[in-house]
Amino acid sequence: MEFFVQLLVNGLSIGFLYALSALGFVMIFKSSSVLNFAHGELLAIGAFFFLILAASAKVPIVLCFALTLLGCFALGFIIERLFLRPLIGEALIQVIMLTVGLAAMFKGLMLFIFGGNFFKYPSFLPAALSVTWGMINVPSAYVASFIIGLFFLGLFGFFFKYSSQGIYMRAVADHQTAALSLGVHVRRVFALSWAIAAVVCAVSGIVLGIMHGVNVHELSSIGLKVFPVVILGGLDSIGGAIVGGIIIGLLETFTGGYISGSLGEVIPYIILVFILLIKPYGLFGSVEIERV
Amino acid sequence: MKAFRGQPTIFAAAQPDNRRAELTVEALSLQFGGLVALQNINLNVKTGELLAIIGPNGAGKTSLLNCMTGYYHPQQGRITFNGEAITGLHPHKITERGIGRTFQNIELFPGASVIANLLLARHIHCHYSVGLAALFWPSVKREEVRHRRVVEEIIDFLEIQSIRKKPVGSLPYGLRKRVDLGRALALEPKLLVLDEPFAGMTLEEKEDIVRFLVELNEAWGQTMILVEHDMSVVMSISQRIIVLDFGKKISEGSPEVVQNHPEVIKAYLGDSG
Amino acid sequence: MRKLKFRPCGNFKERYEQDIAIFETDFGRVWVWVGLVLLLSSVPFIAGSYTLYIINSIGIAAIAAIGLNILIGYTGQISLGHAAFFGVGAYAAAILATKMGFPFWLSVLAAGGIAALVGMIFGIPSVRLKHLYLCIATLAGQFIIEYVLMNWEGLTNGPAGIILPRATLFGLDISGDQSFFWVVFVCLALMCWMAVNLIRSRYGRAFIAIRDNDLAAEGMGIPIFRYKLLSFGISSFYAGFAGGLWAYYTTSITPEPFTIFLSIQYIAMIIIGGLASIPGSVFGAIFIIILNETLSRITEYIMNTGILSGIALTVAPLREFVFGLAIVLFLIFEPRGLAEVWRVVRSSFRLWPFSY
Amino acid sequence: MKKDILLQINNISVVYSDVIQILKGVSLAIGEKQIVSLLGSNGAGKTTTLRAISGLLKPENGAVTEGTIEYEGRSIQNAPPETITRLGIIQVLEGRPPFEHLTVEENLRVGTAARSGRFSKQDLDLVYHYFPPLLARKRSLAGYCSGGELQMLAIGRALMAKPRLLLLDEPSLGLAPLLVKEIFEIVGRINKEQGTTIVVVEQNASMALQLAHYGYVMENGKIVMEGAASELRENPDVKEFYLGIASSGTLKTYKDVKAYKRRKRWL
Repeated sequence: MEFFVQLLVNGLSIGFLYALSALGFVMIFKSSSVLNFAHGELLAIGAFFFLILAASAKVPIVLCFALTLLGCFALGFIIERLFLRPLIGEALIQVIMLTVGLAAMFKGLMLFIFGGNFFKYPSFLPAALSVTWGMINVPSAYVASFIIGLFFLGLFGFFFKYSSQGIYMRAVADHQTAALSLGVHVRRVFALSWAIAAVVCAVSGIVLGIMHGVNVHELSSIGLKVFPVVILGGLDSIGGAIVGGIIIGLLETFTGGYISGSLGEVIPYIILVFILLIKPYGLFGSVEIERV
Repeated sequence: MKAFRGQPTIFAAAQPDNRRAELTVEALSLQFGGLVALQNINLNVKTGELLAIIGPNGAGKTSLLNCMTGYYHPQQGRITFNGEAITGLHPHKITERGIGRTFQNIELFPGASVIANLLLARHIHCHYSVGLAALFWPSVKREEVRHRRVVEEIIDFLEIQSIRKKPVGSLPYGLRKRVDLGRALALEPKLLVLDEPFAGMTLEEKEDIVRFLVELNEAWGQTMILVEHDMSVVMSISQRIIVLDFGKKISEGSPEVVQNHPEVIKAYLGDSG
Repeated sequence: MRKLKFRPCGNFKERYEQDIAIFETDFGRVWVWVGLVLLLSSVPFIAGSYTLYIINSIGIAAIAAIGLNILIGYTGQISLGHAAFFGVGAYAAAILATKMGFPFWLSVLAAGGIAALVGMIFGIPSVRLKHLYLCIATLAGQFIIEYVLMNWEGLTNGPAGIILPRATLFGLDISGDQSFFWVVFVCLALMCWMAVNLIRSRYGRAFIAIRDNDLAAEGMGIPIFRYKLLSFGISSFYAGFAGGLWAYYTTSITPEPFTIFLSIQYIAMIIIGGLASIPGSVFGAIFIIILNETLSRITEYIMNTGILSGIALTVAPLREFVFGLAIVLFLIFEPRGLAEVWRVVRSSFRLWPFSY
Repeated sequence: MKKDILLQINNISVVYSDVIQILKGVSLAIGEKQIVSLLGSNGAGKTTTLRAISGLLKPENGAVTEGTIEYEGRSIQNAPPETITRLGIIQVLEGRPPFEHLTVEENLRVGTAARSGRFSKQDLDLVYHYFPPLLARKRSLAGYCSGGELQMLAIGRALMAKPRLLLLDEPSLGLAPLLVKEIFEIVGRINKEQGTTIVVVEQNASMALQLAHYGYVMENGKIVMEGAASELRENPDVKEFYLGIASSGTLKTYKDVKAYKRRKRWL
């Protein structure tokens, strides 16, 4: 029983993180229908950025956090500007291939600099954050991930529902030319969505780093796990990303805990194939309507 | 041996049996979500007939065509073609049974040449297998050449010889519509379904297409369903007209009958004419 | 006797047969035959064993890349699991050869067939999926197959791998670099020819139609699902066939190489070579394999000179970075790939010195 | 008849993808607070003309290669749409594409993107005043609206930007005749009450000429005729080719197409 609850807690907090990182993915997909295969690499970049600041430069933690988010925001902008913008108007398949290329590039670069080693952040979370509940202990990192995840999910929900930029972003996703005809700055929206996605990635990268340590391979493979999550939830649904993230997180930890760790790694993908067969647009995804 | 203009061997060679095209639509209803697109539609098409379907935009004409060609699946009713039920079949199955169509928004393959577009439509008439195709067996080659010949006849018939190797995307709108018609003809359909073939054409282009359609219908006995807005075309070439409004059939009959039907005038033609 | 036709200035075709031929002129056909004969008769004797190894790797990669190009370039279905199907082929050949005692040619062919079956299973989601979702399904395929190869120890020996018997054909030992060269390149030439044939038949036209506009394709009587599956099957057959050859060539296989990174390499090959171009796939394979070798040479050199002795420099990250860069640069500057470059070079040559 | 000129197009040519020429020297002038209608068959270049004005050629890979477009004396040809919309020129696209996954009210909010000020309740009320059906559906997703509601939404969205020049592309497309009448009445009211200058591109020539003050007829990328709407309505060629009435006063017939081709005199 205790083991079960512990797994539940682990699964939920991992799931929350998946949901959070899926958010960045959904953001790009919503505004430009691009599947971003460089997602995991963006996670890793965020995590390492924070690592350099916190461990090597010994900047105060709050400042580290702020600087990382700022840096990744700029990075997202630059990526869009440098790589994505020249491809505006090309076929979607080419843009997706481009993110595959970017992924390889970033991963290679980071491996080159940091190697395949594990790094740890200096511990900075107050011990008071950890919750003890009878025999079950929830480490402070998990609690932090939960709080941060909740905060950002709320923030983005609010952003998309009420802020003008958020509404413009959704409008661009629905119909680019119509948005353009009404004066929405479409290129700026694209750049913004990449920038925000990079920030979201950085946040989840940092939290993952706090929980499991920082490692290029690990983080970039988590980036690929975002696919089952978003497919389960529906590619363009924020609520779906959350539910999908939690389901996948739970599945993975329970399979890992009760059956075997390596099966836990692939179980999301096995589930994925079945979902795609039964509900091709996920649980909450919007169905494309085709007309002739 | 080359067929001269106006005598395409594929049309001439078609046996009366192969031209048989009896389509019946019974009590057809179609809904999208809560929206009723078609309501209790009955109609029939006889071999050799040119039937026109008219009605205001959004009256359900294209929906009706999409039901007949398998793109939409009606909730109620049945469609039979030459005695065989085709309700709810996939579009490709219906095409195989001999209903060929053109599209309202021209769904051609823009990067491919005119010839390639027409050859694609010969797909259902190709019978070789993957293995033989990979080896390009002499029989495959013979078949390809035969299809090529058919396609050339259609190109001759539609007078588009000069553009046969051009990518379709580079052609002006009117010519693209003509290629679209050619592609439907390359299917050798028993029943040809045309979705607004005249939309957006200049007067001259319209007259050309009218000539082709009249010739197909009168000289070669091609059965056709025509959905069109241009009243002057519809009234002068069709033998029978069905009028739809808000998903319902409000009138049916010869052009004269329809033209003077009070409900049609009210819903569609308007007072001016 | 028929006159050989060189480059005609104008359209002199008299029969439709000429219009559907692969080569526009006899000149082109002769060139290819001459090239092929020269390649097969000279290279194995000139090249050293290391060069031959690279050339053989290129040949095998090119076969797999052609398969991927049929799927991605012609049918428009993105696949991220090509390396897995390559792996399935390699393992199928190894298992058939060791456990069932199949001869070389049969186990390589069967490897293609088994990979095709597995590929079609992962193509089933394409019934209702558009390309975006589909490429995720193939990603799942990649991970699931990787897992199976690693964990089904009864069949695959797990991480320990399998050692294959020497390859023999008609009683001759062909496992050496030199003799394997002939096998690989005869196969490559055949596979190229078959792919080109497929593309100019009704199947190729149907694939392209599905890529460009599947709704209209259906209206032309093309059963989309069956053709998508067929495309998956053909593509995986090529991958499996190449995998089988590769297993025999390296003589021992483990699950390690068949990762998503290899899948990305194949994608890089066809993007750099040129989507929807059979010669492009071969160019891409040449480019990537040579790049690969050059990079490992460079890192080796740097390691040996000891300039960077303090840093643990490995070739993998550098290679990954350069691949990524190559994909990105080609997509931005020459989206139609090396095949387009080759076309431009060739036509400017042909028209030289009157280049208008 | 023409008052102060708000927009002046001088002899523009538009080319798509560097090769396909759609407009071949089009000139027109649009007077302040007027309704101008642009007639002609599909493919004549009407939509292209609107796109040239609103800057939406670029996404279609088109560009103005010659001539100028002057808006209040300022050249705006080939300016990006972000700039042009901020000058008060808003185009309502053909086919009235909605933002399907946004509610009606959110759709309207997007309309304020081109404006400097924040959106306010009054703007929304103004739109609901002209289009009461939208108020009833303000919380439902635009994807579920009917064709008529979508057209109202599209025009309403444009109104949110407080445009000085409104470009309407085929507002009647796919609408039942009665609805067309209603929409055209509202457009007329907007013109009168808000003083918005309006350019209407229409296939439904009789409707457009009743509404407009002035009209242009386009054919093959050229302007072939212009004049006050009332004059155009009486012109025999316009009657025959655009209103579909033969000189005898009956509908034209295609019975004789094999025999002869009636040519347009101006081609």
